[in-house]
Amino acid sequence: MLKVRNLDVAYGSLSVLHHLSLHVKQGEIVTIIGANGAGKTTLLRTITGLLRPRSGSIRFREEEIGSLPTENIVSRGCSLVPEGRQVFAAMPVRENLLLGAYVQFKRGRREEVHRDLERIYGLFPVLKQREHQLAGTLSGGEQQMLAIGRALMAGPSLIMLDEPSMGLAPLIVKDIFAIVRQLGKEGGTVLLVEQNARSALRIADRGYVLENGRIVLEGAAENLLANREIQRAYLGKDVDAENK
Amino acid sequence: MFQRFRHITALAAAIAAVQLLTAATGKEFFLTQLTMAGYYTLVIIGLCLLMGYAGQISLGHAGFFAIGGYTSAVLTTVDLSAWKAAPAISLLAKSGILTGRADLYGGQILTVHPWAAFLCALCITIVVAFLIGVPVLKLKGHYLAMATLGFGTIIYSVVLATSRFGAADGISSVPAFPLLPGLAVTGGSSQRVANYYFAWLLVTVGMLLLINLIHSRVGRALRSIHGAEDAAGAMGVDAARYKLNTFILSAVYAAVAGVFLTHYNGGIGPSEASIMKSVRYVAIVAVGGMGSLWGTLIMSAVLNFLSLRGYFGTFDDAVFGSILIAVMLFSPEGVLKLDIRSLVGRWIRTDRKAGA
Amino acid sequence: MFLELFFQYLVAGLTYGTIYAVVGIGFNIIYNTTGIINFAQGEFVMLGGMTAVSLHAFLPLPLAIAGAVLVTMAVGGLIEMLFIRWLVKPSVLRMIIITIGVSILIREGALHLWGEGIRSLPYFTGNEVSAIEIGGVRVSPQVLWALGVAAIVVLLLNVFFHYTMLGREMRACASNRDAAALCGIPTRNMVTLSFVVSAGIGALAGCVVSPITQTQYGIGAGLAIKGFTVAILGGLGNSMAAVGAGFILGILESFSIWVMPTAYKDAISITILLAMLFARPSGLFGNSEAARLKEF
Amino acid sequence: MKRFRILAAVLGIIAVLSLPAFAAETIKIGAVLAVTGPASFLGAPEAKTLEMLVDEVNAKGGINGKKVELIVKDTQASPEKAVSFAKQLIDEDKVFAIIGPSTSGETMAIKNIAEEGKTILLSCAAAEVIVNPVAKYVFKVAPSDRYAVEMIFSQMKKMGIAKIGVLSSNTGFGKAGKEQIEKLAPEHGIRILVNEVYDKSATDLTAEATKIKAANVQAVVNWSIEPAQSIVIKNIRQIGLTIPVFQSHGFANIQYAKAAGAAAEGVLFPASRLVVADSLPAKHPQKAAVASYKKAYETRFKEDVSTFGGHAYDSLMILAKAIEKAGTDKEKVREAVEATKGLAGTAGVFTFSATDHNGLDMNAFAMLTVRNGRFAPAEK
Repeated sequence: MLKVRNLDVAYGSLSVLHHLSLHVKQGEIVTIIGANGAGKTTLLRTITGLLRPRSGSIRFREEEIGSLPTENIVSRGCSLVPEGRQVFAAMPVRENLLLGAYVQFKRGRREEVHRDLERIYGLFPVLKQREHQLAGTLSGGEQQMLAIGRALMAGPSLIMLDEPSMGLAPLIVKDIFAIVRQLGKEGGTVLLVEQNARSALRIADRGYVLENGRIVLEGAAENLLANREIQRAYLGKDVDAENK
Repeated sequence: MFQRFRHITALAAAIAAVQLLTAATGKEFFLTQLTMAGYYTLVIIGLCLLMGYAGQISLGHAGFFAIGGYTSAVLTTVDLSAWKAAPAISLLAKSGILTGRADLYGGQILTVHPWAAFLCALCITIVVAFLIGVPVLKLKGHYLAMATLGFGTIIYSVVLATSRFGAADGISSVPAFPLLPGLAVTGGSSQRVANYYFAWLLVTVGMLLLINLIHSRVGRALRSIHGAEDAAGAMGVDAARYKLNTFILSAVYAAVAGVFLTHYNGGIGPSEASIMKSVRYVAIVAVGGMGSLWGTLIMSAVLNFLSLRGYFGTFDDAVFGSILIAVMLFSPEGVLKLDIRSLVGRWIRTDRKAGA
Repeated sequence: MFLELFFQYLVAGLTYGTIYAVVGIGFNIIYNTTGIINFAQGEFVMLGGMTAVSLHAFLPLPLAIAGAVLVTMAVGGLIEMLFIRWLVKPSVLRMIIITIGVSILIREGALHLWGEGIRSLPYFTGNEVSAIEIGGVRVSPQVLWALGVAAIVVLLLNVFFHYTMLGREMRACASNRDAAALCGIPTRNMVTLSFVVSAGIGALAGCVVSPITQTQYGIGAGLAIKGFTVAILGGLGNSMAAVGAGFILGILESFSIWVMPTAYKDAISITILLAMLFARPSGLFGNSEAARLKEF
Repeated sequence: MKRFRILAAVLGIIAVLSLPAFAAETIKIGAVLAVTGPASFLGAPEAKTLEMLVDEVNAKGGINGKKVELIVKDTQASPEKAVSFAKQLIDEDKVFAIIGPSTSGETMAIKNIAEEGKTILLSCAAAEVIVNPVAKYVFKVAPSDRYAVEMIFSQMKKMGIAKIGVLSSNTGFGKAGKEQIEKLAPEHGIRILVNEVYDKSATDLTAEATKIKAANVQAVVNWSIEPAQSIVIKNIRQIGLTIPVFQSHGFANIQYAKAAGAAAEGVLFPASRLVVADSLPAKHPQKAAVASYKKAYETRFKEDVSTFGGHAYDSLMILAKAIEKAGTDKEKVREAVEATKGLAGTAGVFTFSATDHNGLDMNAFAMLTVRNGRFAPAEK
């Protein structure tokens, strides 16, 4: 479904991603783990057209999207839940969700939008309760749910999540990952970028490890979980966190 | 380390070369406009420090130019001979602060000596810049732009409303400013070459000062303020104080230019205090490159010279606007950073993107 | 007599305020979607007035105004497409300077197109001397027209931004451009649209105030400075606040004339406004959160 | 290295610019005018007039067989630009004489420069200080505000007015008029109860009008050249003031009367006879000058003639006559200008002398009013 080949991205003269290649197949949950500053967010922003690659190709459903503007990429079915949620703070929850459905409205699928809305409310009952509350007044976890809901409203065939667990309480993180897993079960394709490597690998089919802008390891999620080096470098902290 | 002195030397050489060239081609009258352009350049490099290095915009810098110019103009033209008998005045006259001279029509008048007026102008500028700077520099972004614009508006309307400042007519018959025996800042053609060198000497000294400042500890502090104020604060840089000092310094540059240009022109008018003038200063800094003192200096010299010579006739503003847009579109880092290849490439890419 | 005078000055202040407010509103629309202050806003006002006068030579007034609004909207859209649209992540200061350049070009263009002469539209109702008298206080009907149009524009804008999909999309752009793009919203079109809308509002403002202020090629800069002032003072991004700040500035000016020499009007009103700004650095009606978000 | 290249390029540009322009046996006349900017109401018609006249003169073979070369410099009403241009014209173009500037402030800024450069300056601005005290090379062709003010005051006397309100704009024109009003009012037994200066770009003046209303004056005098002068009479009438309104000679441009519409009716103002050229009796000395200028200007530029363009006309005519008489020696021409007698121009009949470099008297003005949207003599 998504094929990234030899991607190079730079901010000015500072090169961030080097010859990066990865792919996501239909119906997979793929996770990219890596430390702060490894280039995870840059990668997702480049795939969605918020950043321009210097070279390399990004193909989504067999179509080159590397030079398309963000809105066209989104309308082709590739959605991103951005880092730090980025909800429209001054608007009510419902409006946030409806804005997420922009591409659906444009296709004239009014009916589906309302069906999707009900589905999101089913997925995140708390959003239904807070339907008319301003998004900025929600708690962090609720905002994350809203951001995911908003991305789902576009009816994407691939949903990418950028650090959905960041800054959230462990209990809520659990909820969020449960939701992601459920999305996978329903046949959705997910690309999940996480620092919280253990939780991410537990729900993923495959994983990539990103270090300093390069993919250093890839493989089935269970293999990665069992990999010693990964355990040492990325999972140690998690163990402590989960024992708490 | 020595690179900056190489640049200063190059500037000095260029200044001399221009003079020799004009002398060789018999076009010495160009020096008149070059001198005036030099004074405006002094304002603009000061503003460049404030905008490019401390990251603070000022849409009211013409106000400081006017404070300098008007203070000097008023003090050196108001005739105090009627109060000659008053003890305070006679004391000042004896101490050399006041000076007698003949006016244009042969009458004898008693006015403040230009040097005293100059010091006075500096003091007023520093005080005003301090009083304005303290509250204004707490603001950011558009609010800062608005507040400095407001300051400029106040100065402009005060100048325009006060008959002591000549209201709309401004002040004329400002005397020469004696520098050394036989050398004075004045518009007379006999002193043209000397005045050209004096104006550009001020610019050179001003540059030297700024360059040293930028490369000093203060300069690093300024850059960190520009980068991120909160971070600078965390690093122990007293951002507010540095900003204020920079603001005052750039105000002083403007005021010094105002004083000398007023003596050179023999007068000053309210147009020197107008908002459009401030906007022009900001625009030239932007065209020259916000973080580039040299680019700013060159653009200021060229644009002011061309404008003062009236090369563009009634299209002066239109040409200026076009240059402004062109530079901002194609070389936002200033003219010195223009990179044609990447530019063309970018345009083609954008076109393709739009077409897709 | 005192009360009568008081209200007469108040009416004068409202007249000034209305003029400033209708210009200030335009600033907010572009600010809202792009985070930039468009200094060519005053030129939209001028263009609207001048075009309407030219069209009125052979069209009835309502059609001339509609035509002028459309022409100016086209100019606004064109400016965005030519000068702003294709820039990759321009800084705010760069865009501001571009708009200053654009304003100079429009002004010069108008000078060479229309000359330096003054024009004005006829009064919508009555003529140059007619006034409506309420208890000894007299007000020109055109002032009421301008007030009415300002009120309707603010109302329509509020409805547009809060109750239409397009309006919400523009607000989404304003609140977070990346997030809006991630919703599939074509953000660059929204920016173009904001230029079109604010050009239209500027032109409409130019038409309704034209009988009061008259129109000349250079009128834009002065209006832009006042409009910018009230847009900032109200608290950027809020049209209602701009109207409020417009009235405050107008009334301040008017009452300063009552007690002080007129010549110092600007100095006095701006000094008071600056004092207010220092006390509330995010604008009179703005919240400090919003002010901190947008910077150069 | 790059910077050296740029410096070199700059030097190169300067070198190219310094190439000599083609020289021919012409009479060079410089014009320093505010063609654009805030005083374009003055400068634009002045520049157009000069352009038209020089074409005319050259079509007839020039002055004494020499073509006239006109160099117009646009100051945008900035004194510093006027200074730069005046020096340029004198030092570099070696012009024979300078016409302009349009405003008093600019004229005062370059008065010294003309004196030092021994170049005739024919200012189109009105302020008394330009020629008082007299500077040898500086003349002015615009009638002094003093005569306009006296004319207004004598009209007031006839109407029994003793308490007035004064409004003026913050321009050189407004300031000069205000000063004359303040100076002459006591001599005419007139008291000024309100004396306000408004901004030249004012868009509404209701508050100023209210201040006038509150003062219970018998008449208002407004002194400006900007569009604000039409706005102010509208505002005065709108708030219900019915007292007589006097305007300065700056009102003598029909576009202001048109802009003020019904409010302009009955406004009284002194103006040169140019604006009522059509109704001037055939035997009037100025008839020929004003009629031909008005016709030529209005045919060529398709706009109404204004007295300011007339000042440029008068300047060039005075200069041309003097050159015809005295040849191309600057000093002799200066003397010839000073010796001009009984020359009928658009602003009046000029008679200069060593002590009078304005050459006009109160006769330059006639009291006009607006009747049915047209200028007409105040008394029938």
